[in-house]
Amino acid sequence: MSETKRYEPWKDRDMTKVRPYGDTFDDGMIQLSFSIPVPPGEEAAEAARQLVTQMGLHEPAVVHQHDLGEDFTFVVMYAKTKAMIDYTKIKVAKVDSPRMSFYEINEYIKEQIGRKITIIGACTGTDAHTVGIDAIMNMKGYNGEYGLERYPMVEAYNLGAQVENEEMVAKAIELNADAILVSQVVTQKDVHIPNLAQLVELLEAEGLREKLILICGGPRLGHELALELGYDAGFGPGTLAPDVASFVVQELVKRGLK
Amino acid sequence: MSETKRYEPWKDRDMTKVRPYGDTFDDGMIQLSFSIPVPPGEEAAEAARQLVTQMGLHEPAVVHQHDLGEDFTFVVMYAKTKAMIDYTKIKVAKVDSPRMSFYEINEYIKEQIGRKITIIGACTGTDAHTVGIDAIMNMKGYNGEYGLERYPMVEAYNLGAQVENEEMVAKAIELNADAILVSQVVTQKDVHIPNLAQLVELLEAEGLREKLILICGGPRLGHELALELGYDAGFGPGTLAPDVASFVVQELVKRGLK
Amino acid sequence: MSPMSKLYLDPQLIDRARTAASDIADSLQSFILERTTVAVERTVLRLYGLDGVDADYVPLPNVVVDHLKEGGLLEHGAARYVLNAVLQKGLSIQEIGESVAAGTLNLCELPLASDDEIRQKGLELAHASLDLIRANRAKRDDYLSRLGEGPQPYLYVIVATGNIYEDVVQAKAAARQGADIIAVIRSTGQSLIDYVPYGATTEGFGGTYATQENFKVMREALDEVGEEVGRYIRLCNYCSGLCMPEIAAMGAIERLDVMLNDALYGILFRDINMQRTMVDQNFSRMINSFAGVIINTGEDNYLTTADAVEQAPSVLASQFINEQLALRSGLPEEQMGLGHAFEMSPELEDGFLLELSQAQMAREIFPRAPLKYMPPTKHMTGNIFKGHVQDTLFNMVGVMTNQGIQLLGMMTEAIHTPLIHDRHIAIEGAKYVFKNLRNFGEEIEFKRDGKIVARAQDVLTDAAGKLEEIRDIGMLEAISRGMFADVKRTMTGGKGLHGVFMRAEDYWNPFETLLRAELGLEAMAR
Amino acid sequence: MSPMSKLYLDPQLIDRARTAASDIADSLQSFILERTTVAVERTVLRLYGLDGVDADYVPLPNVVVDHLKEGGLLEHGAARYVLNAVLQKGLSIQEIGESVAAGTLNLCELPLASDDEIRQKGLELAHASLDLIRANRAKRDDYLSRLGEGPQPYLYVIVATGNIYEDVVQAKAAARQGADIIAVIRSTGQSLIDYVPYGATTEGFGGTYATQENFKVMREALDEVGEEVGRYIRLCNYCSGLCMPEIAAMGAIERLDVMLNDALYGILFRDINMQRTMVDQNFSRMINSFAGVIINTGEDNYLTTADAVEQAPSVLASQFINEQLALRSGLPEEQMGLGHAFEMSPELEDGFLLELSQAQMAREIFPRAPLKYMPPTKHMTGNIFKGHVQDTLFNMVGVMTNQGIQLLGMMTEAIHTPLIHDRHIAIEGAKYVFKNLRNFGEEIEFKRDGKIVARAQDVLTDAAGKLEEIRDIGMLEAISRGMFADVKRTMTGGKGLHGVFMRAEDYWNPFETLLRAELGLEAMAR
Ligand code: B12
Ligand code: B12
Ligand SMILES: Cc1ncc(COP(=O)(O)O)c(C=O)c1O
Ligand SMILES: Cc1ncc(COP(=O)(O)O)c(C=O)c1O
Repeated sequence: MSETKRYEPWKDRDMTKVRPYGDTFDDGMIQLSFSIPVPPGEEAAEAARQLVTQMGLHEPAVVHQHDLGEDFTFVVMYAKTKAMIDYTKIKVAKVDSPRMSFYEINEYIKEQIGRKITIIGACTGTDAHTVGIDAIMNMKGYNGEYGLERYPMVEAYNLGAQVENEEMVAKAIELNADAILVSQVVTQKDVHIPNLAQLVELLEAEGLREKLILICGGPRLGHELALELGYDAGFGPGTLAPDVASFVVQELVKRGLK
Repeated sequence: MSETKRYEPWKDRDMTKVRPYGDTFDDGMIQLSFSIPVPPGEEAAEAARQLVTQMGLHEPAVVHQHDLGEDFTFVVMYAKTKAMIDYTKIKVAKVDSPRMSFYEINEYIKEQIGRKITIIGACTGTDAHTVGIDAIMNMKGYNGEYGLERYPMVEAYNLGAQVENEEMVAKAIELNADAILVSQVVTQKDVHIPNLAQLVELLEAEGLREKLILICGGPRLGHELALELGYDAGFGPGTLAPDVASFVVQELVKRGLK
Repeated sequence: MSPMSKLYLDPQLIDRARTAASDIADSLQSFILERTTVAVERTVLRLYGLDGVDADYVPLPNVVVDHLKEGGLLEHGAARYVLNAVLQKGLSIQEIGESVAAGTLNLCELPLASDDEIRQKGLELAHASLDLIRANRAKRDDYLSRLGEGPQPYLYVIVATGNIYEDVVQAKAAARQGADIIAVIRSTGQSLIDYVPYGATTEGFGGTYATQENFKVMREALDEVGEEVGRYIRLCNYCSGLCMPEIAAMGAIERLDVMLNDALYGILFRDINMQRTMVDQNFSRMINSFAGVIINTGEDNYLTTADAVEQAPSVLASQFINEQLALRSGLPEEQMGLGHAFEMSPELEDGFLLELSQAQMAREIFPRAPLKYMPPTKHMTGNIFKGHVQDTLFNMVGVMTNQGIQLLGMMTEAIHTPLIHDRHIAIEGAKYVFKNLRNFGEEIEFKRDGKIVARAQDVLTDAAGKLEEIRDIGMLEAISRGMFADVKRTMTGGKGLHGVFMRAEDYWNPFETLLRAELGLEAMAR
Repeated sequence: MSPMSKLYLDPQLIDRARTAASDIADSLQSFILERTTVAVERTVLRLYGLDGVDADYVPLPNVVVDHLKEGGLLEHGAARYVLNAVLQKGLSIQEIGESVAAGTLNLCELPLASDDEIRQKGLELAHASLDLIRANRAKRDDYLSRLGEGPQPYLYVIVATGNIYEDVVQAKAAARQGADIIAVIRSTGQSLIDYVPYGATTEGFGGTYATQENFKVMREALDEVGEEVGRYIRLCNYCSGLCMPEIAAMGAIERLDVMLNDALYGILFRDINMQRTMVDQNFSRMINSFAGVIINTGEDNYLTTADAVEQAPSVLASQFINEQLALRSGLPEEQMGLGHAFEMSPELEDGFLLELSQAQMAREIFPRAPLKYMPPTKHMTGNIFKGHVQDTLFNMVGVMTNQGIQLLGMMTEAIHTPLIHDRHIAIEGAKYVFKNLRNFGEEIEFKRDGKIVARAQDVLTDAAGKLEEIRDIGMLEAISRGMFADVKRTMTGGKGLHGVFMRAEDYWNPFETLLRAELGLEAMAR
């Protein structure tokens, strides 16, 4: 009943073999929930089990099912995965310019660029969620950090919501912008993807793309996706003005766009 | 912007191709949550994404992560599966004897067996959860259905909790039982499996296995598992006395064990 | 003995606030009555039955109104010229619209029949339209008495697949799961287009276009499922944005039951010109009143951009103003779903007390209004488990304070528009809380010198002060100063100003005339 | 002005109930004081420092006690013979145990030293042991004053991997997540074995064996993490089952802070013989008292087999009895974690009101006890989302009624022992509710003629009646009649009766003697 051999895999973890953990180290335990377009019953449970088995999960347990009406069934499941990843090999694209403070950024601009820089921002397309871009740009800022409008060395223009890409480009030209900030919050049916892509195309068509820093952000956006779409950086939830400004100013210098 | 072609796959469903559904029919949307033995951060999110990608899920989104301490990270994810099953091919092993009522069961015993039958039940091994077996056996029953002790044509013996398999077998011999009901509620580290299997072995060793109906039940048990373990039937959550009794009496007759 | 007011609110202070709001509404009302808009005029045509689109998919009401606008006639009211054509040409209004679209008829050039003749025809046809709406209303009453309805707070959920047919399947499932009200959320962008899309639509983002055909499709589906579940299922949509009154008309015709309908929302959150939308709102609310539609106002939204603790007084002030404006459109209190929300940070110590105070205060100040109570949204995160707890606390406050309409919070609020089971999980949670705490609100009293009572009194005091300040500077100026939701908008800024016209001396809108009479607005004067 | 009792409970009725319980306890106490058990005697040896196992893994305390039992000497108390051997052989107690195990020493055959000598030696050694426990207590106090602790209700979670080392990693994570108390759940079956397993263990089912080494391993881990999180983390285990007082001793030695400790639980739910466990309990509670350990009683369990609405009076009656029994073991109210639970069906209309009433009643009747409040378990299902709502309502009642120890409900209660993140989700939810409603309880009053008040009064009245009935028939008879939790047990049924002995005239238990003095029990007489 009792054995005292000390096998403690959680202490010296093999980070090349990482899998989920619930109760017994390496058990692969996972919680799932989803709906299937079949009526409730034992067959529905079996359908759910077969589905997760196809995902390579074993010991699938349907711990709950509920009739959603219209021949749909909701299930809650627990199951175990054999999947395993090598954590030591993980590379995440990250914004790598060091983060500076409000004060440092303004000093940096003065010293390295020697003039005020211009940043325009907006929530584009049909998206009207301004709280995110406001958090970055508005005077009063967010979570205790001033927004770009407060930065003495930054001319910040917040164009607001539902701004068309064409208008963005026109404004960038008019104001001779150093950087464009685009916010996208509505992502249903991936509506943000073509919208973000179109802006890159328009900027390229105007020969502007290389002349400014192009940044996007939003709760379902990340740096990786931004790079894929042809942006210089992408920022997700919890971003603060200095995160963005640090990147912009260092990138301007790095790219010789002073 | 608007098109009126009526494509309504949810109406004439192709039941040979069933996959999860959240927002857009056939989107394969699934919610998951689990913990991984790595510290929180962007690498943890990527680790989680890679894990579910290994499960064949695509568009994995880590919508939440939380530091659990001790270098563990909890994640909540949404992702889409391409898995798809053929619902028309699903076969579930089910207790197939028709369910009779209290009155019908007693009549059936009188007419088809012609004597009182004896059923013993218990929660075995180190398991002390009697509520389930009580629900089936006790006088007052459960959810408005009398328990077996109330059945005039059944001699029911509820042996209670933590009954050893040896004791079960001894009682079965002593009382000349027609059926044995075993409840197993604790299933951590699959402790119920060897315990259930051992009873079958003991009964076989005594040459009793074929002479009685052997049934198990419990919240994490089902008919399929019961059959695998060598039981005649298995009953899960929500079982009521008539479900079990209907099976027992019909099986007794079917197997000629009158 | 329990006090009249659980919060010991001072009735005189409430009166003061209400009086200020009434004055604000009066002065707005004079402003409104001097103007009309393209949307109001299109609405008149829609109420006369004009429907359909031209070859370029431009809706005929737009075609005709633009035609009159070009002819410089709109300030007299579109009705006169269309009815004149009916008299002159012996065509139906639909045929007139089609002819204008085809370029075969120029309304501006037709000789005018006598005013009497026109007015007689106009009222006759308008009566017929109103009868149809009256019949819809009777049909709803009939359903309600035959099938009944869920207890209050009504469970309100949204569908938002973008495809009306897919919305139907999700809506029917929701009704079976226990929903009382189904709101079909609109696609992003619709509120800023100056026409109503046509026909059934299957592609929207974050919502489905509001079209008359979509209304019809969903209404039928809900009637069907309502019969099956033995409960009338209310249908909700949005009459806000640049087509406010048109959507009200469409809703009246298709028997919608609830409409989001608030000019302030459009001004602050869609940057719609304030003159335009105030005028539009007035007429839209008259239609909603007559159709027996419950309106939902948008004060809850203030708390998505501004802080919920700080902005509580401005929410209350706005509710007072919305109440007075609604009364001036003939809307009875029983149809005023004034909006408010549970939007304080979950990190707040004793935040629940403040939320409870706020909700109870709204309940007491607007005792007959079916208050629309919005769930936590801003402080929801991807943590669905914590989110479900936030929604549970919200549901508790809802049932403890007898809210009328409980917009159910979704645990996935920060992630996506609701999946088919997100609604189920939300409904199940709400039903459980509503039943398990059914009479809890009645069972408890608040300490007279406690935080809950003090908070309500503070908020009311501030709101009254704010209202008096607004009365002094005027509503439109107050908005320009950012007094609502921290957002500033100007008199001439925003979308849609080009669609506003000063009414000419002889301006005539037969539906306005009839509805004023029907709604007893002629008699109403403070 | 707020009333003394929010529930307007009648103090005289409370007194009546308490008096009946006191009489019941008195008569049980006379019964108890006439007896000893194998477990009590083993405990004496453990307190004297006897530890370790023989070649067959039988713990030395068992070896020695069985040896004396066979020699027919146990009714005189094991201490005498072991101390005699110390005097006669000049060996340590540990060496004596080892010699007995090796078969090289027969305690029954040694000539007896004088009673005076034996007693003197016995008290001397016992004092040394008690000093050790006293030092542990001081160390706890020191930690508490240096690190502090979480606010009440304490967040109590279980770990139950079956492997003590894996329990450690889960426990440390839980502490970092915010847990205040970590309970290491025992493996199924341990409570029915008549010895305490030895050493660190890594295989248990539904829990981990309670062993002294396991206690030590976990204590060290929690001290370590406590320093890091800046909060003393309490350790809880189970001193119930056939080794009740032994585990109390082990806990006192290893500085456990909380112990489940209730004879009634063993009788009703483990079918342990009532004579055996009542006697065991008495001694175990004296040890817990002295060690400053908070005990948790098991009334909550009644509601897992019986209906929570119906059985409320029997829960309360049992709490009264447990309180009186605890007092007779010298346990101060501050260490009485009387158990109760949130176990009504979620389908009940106004069930929340009844739960709140129940919890508030317990709070008022036992004002100084750190009540242990159990979460919904019976009515939890595989529906983790609804379960999370159930737990949220439970947490609300907990904070509203100032419970002392909140056993956190897990959304996966019906599925498995908690996964590493199940605890996190539970802690996060509880912390949110506790903070968001921190002062809600103080802010509200209950209607005097309402359901909440009426319910509490009914339950108290019934409990008082029940207690008077039990006083008449006797506690043991009451149990035989199934008056608790619908379970019937007989005087001579159940496990462990063979381990009960009538004390001989000259029975002597030096620890009992010292503890009675320490705990002021000599003076105590009603
Ligand atoms: C507030 C809000 C609104 C307000 C917006 C008010 C306003 N002026 O912004 C109102 C009420 C008007 C509104 C309306 C709608 N909303 Co809305 N709304 C929200 C809500 C509750 C909060 C969003 C928010 O303000 N977050 C706080 C900010 C600070 O966070 P953030 O946006 O993530 O921004 C941070 C980072 O992402 C980053 N960031 C963001 N942008 C950028 C840009 C750059 C360049 C950088 C560097 C960084 C950056 O920095 C910010 C600060 O850290 C969310 C739900 C939720 N809890 O997330 C739904 C939500 C976003 N809305 C949604 C929808 C569908 C709508 C509607 C379409 C519904 C409808 N049909 O009526 C409408 C229409 C809006 C439209 N046309 O776009 C959906 C989107 C679903 C999806 N994934 O596609 C959500 C998720 C709700 C839901 N579950 O349905 N909404
Ligand atoms: C009540 C309860 C207890 C009570 C039991 C009282 C008693 N006399 O039964 C008490 C408090 C004593 C208890 C103790 C423990 N419990 Co317990 N307990 C539960 C609880 C809350 C409810 C179980 C229950 O009564 N369900 C109601 C009955 C009616 O349902 P049922 O058992 O599923 O039975 C139905 C069907 O399954 C079927 N059925 C069941 N058996 C049979 C047999 C046959 C032949 C047939 C036909 C049908 C059938 O019919 C029944 C009626 O429909 C569950 C959690 C939960 N909500 O499920 C945990 C739970 C079962 N307990 C658990 C544990 C770990 C324990 C302990 C080991 C913890 C500890 N270390 O202290 C102890 C030790 C018990 C032991 N030695 O076995 C775990 C098991 C985890 C796992 N999957 O392995 C659970 C799931 C809680 C958890 N999440 O940790 N427990
Ligand atoms: C009053 C009101 N109108 C309209 C809407 C929706 O606006 P739109 O359709 O313009 O996105 C809302 C938002 O929920 C609202 O509160
Ligand atoms: C008082 C008490 N003792 C002991 C236990 C656990 O018992 P065992 O370890 O015997 O399973 C419980 C159950 O939670 C309890 O409430």
